[in-house]
Amino acid sequence: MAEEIKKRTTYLSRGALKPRAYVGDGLKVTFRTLVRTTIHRPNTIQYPWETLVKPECYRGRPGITLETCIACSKCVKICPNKCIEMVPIDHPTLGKVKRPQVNVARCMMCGYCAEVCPTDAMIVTPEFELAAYTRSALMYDPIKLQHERKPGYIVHSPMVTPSEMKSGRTDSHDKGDMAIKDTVQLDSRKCISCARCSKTCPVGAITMTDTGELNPKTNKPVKKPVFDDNKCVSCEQCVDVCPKSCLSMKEAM
Amino acid sequence: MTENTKMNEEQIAEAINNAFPDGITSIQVAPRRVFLTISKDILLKLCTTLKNELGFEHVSCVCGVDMKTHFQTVYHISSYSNKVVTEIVVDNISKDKPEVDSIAPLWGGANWHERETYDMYGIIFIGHPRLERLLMAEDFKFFPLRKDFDGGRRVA
Amino acid sequence: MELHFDYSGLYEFLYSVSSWLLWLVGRAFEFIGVDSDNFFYPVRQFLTDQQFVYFVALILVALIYLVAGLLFGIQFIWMERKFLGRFMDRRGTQVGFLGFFQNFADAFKVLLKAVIIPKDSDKRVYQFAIFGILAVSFMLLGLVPWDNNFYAVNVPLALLLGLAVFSLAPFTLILAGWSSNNKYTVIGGMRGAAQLIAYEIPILLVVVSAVVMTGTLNFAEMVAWQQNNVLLFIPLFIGAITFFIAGVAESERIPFDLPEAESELVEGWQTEYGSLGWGLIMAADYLRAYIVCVLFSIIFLGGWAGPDFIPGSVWLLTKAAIVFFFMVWLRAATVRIRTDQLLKFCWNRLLPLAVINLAIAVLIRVYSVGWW
Amino acid sequence: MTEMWVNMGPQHPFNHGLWNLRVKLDGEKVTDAEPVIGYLHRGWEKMVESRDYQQIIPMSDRLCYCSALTWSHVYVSAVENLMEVEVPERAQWIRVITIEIQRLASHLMWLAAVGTDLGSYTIFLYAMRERELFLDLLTNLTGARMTYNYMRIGGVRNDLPENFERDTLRACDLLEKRIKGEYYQLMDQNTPFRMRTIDTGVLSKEDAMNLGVTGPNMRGSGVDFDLRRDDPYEKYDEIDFEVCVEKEGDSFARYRVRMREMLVSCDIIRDAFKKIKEGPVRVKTPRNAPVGTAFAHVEDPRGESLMYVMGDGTNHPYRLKVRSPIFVTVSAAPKMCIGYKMADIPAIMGTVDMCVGETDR
Repeated sequence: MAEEIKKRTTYLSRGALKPRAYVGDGLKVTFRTLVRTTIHRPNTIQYPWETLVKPECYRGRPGITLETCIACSKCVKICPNKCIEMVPIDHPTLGKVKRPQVNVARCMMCGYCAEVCPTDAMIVTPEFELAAYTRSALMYDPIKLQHERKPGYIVHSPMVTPSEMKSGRTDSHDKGDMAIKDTVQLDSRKCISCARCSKTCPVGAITMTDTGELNPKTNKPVKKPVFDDNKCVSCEQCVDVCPKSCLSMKEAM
Repeated sequence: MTENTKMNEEQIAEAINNAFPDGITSIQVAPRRVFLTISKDILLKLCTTLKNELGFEHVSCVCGVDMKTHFQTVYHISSYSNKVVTEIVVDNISKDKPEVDSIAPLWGGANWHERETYDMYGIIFIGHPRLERLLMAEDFKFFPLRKDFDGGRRVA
Repeated sequence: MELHFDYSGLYEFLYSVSSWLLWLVGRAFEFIGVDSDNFFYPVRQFLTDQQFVYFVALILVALIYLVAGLLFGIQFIWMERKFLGRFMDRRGTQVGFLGFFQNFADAFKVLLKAVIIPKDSDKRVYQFAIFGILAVSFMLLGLVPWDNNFYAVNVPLALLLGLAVFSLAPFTLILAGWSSNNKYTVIGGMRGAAQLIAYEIPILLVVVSAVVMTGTLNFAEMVAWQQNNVLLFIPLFIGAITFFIAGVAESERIPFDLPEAESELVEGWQTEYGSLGWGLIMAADYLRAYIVCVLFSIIFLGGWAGPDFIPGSVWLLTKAAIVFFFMVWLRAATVRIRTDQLLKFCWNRLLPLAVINLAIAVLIRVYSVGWW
Repeated sequence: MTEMWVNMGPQHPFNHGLWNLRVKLDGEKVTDAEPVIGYLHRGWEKMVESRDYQQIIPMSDRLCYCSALTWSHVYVSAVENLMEVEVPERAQWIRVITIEIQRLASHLMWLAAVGTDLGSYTIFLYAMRERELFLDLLTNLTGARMTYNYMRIGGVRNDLPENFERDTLRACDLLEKRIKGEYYQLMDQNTPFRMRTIDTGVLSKEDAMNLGVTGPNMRGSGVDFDLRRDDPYEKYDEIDFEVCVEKEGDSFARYRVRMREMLVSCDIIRDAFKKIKEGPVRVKTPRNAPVGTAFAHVEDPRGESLMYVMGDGTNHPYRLKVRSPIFVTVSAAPKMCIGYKMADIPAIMGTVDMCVGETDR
């Protein structure tokens, strides 16, 4: 195989390159291009009138669908340039809710927000013509961020866990799959059952259930959070809000 | 270069070991890799033996590390003939007098790397032909990559 | 020696136009109630004087040549941009019909730019250099006739005068380079002058061989000789190629582009010229390319000789355009060569070719080896 | 004539990007040269320390604008060595293919730059036209034209789109036909191009090795060393390809090495497509890296690029050192430029394939 390759590329080495005519070959090539581009159209694309054919997965500014978004602010944490921020809006049907607002001026269009979004609310739109007259016009509030959805805009990065990979598994898990979801662990000794985590959980996966013991001082039933792993989107809001930091994430390996 | 017998990483590791019994604190070997942690004073001698006896012709990278209590300089020196890369970590360079022997006279490739390390950390390389700031402005008074340099504000 | 001016058809026409203009001026005076008989008699006498009308006609000819020269310059710029585009697999200019008005747009843009004169450059020489370059190009344009009876002046030694004027160009380059008070432009000016002087010698030798063949220095007679005998392109083929290559070098185009090479010297001697100055210099560059093409087509391709259904001057212009097409083609296909290689190429390659060509011309003339 | 320091200044038509070559001229000949860099210093290594491992990937794309994939690949493999992550087979094959496509696009960008430096604008447009083919391929695959953000720690972002293989093989065949047809006639057979590049900027073999010049510039001087063959990473040990070496060490040799390397890259892509198998493309990696150090070095289109990462148990790297090949080649620029004419410098520095983004970091 190597000799065969060597035979193919050595003929181009310097020794075999005696130029026949001074600029003859260059003239021949350019004339052939002249003829070809006058008969067929040249390579230029007249931008405002004709645009390049962009694939559906083309990454322009992020877009959102307000209904499916659960305001878990995972995109806020992952954004490298910290362009995304949760902003309260009053939605006709959902009432006053928090939705992400993207500062498109700082956005480097890396597509991470769409990749981590558990409910595929955040999508990557192929829009790149974002010129605006003022800097504040580039601060896309959730209403302006909305964009119609196409299958190509949704970003999925299917994964497989190392243990499964060693056992030779071929297909990989999709975004919400249980096998690759990081689950929340409770260190119940430190938990003072203040129920803040169950309030902040965007999907309501945390329910406070009483554990049967009585609180010695106020002899009321003690309630500890129980996590419903199917509903959980591992957005770690509960981990951040817990005053005693007794919650931690267990990564599925 | 010396005899052109190809030496693999184990032979190189032993050669270094019996050449410098004391100065080496740790040595590991991996496929095509030799990892060394040495003290500051035997660096120049080790590099000259690497260059002359063991046929290491190319310095890939010289970089400084600020370990908050002391500095470290890390050298990646690779050999084309033996196809081995050695990583030399020069540990505990004191923070108040950070000085290391320069290997620029041996390999021209290390010249700018050492200048950049001086520029970023303030580690002085003794014997470097022209130790000046490279990336920052000449009159810049701070060493930016040090951990105590807060990058978030404007400095003169 | 009695100076004999035979004026071509252009003059009869312009003579009548200028006399009509002056008649109009006279009517205007009468209209505003000036009694032309007694008080204004000397003015009327002056206006209808033979010499003055001829002088106004001469100015009109100069005006026509100025406009025509700039139009040809712009036509050649357009041709170059369109052909270069198609050589490089892209579209050339697209403003207006087939992109022709892009150059007018550029011209207006250049007019609107601010005139910036470098701080301590010596101002007068800085401005004179532009007019020096333009004057050299337009002087030659005036000498070249377009048709048998359509020319500004038909001097017997036209070719000699033309080349003498042509050799003034290096002088203006050095002036421009030196007066801009900039390190780069001085180097650029020196190099440009060296190149132009070096490449004039092959041109002179080739012209000498053409004169040896045709026996005259006048363009009209040269074309007439070629009509009767054979186009000079065929016997003096080597001379034609040398003239073409030296012409490319004279008009500083790509293979010999170094004086104004943007990659080394940042536009060489033109660096400090701003809006209109730069515009005029660029127009002069393309005008020099046009002159080289016209000279080539007159000397070697029998200028306005051609079947009669197309008027002679149109023949001349098409032949010049074809020669310019080859210049653009050469620009698209090759790379810029260094100054010392460029001069070595001239002395070691072009000069021997020109001498060989001269030898051939002499052989043909003396032993009439040719079939005509 | 007195010596004249001329600034082929930070803003000069010949250099791509902001760096300044101060040149001392004796008449036309260059007697001394001193490169000055730092105009594009963004403090990349300081910025990196405040981001977590996944957020650095789009930043590492932006180290050099024309070979984004190779830079994110060297970062990702450095972190994989640190975390001892084992990348699935198919992901390694996809990495080999995308790196070779990126190498072709980078070499075509270099060919365009050499053309404009020496005055031939046609080669610029031809090379850019071919480069568009490969940028379209990578746009279909990753969604972006130049800053891909495609590599992930433990694999790649998504699998190949359908008939990606067919398009890539077609693009490679067309490029090979073009290189052997049009570019070969337009540049190699063009005597003025050979006059400008032969015997200019000669770098001897010992100088190349000692001064740390790597990659095609070093192979142009006769050093037969290629990281893909001699220190194979990913799946390069299963591919048999020829390392192009030229002995003369002048600009024309560097030009020849890169032109043949483009042909070899096409062969590698064809070979890789034969051997690719089905399977997962990404493995889940832990969020925090263990305490310790690791480094990875790969064959970047410009030379050997190396990343040394030191983890401290959190998800932020403690120290991330970047070795850029052009940073060292620029330090060797005086050795290449001294003794030649000032008009040669664009030819010399053109064939060295400068990219200032990675030099100043």
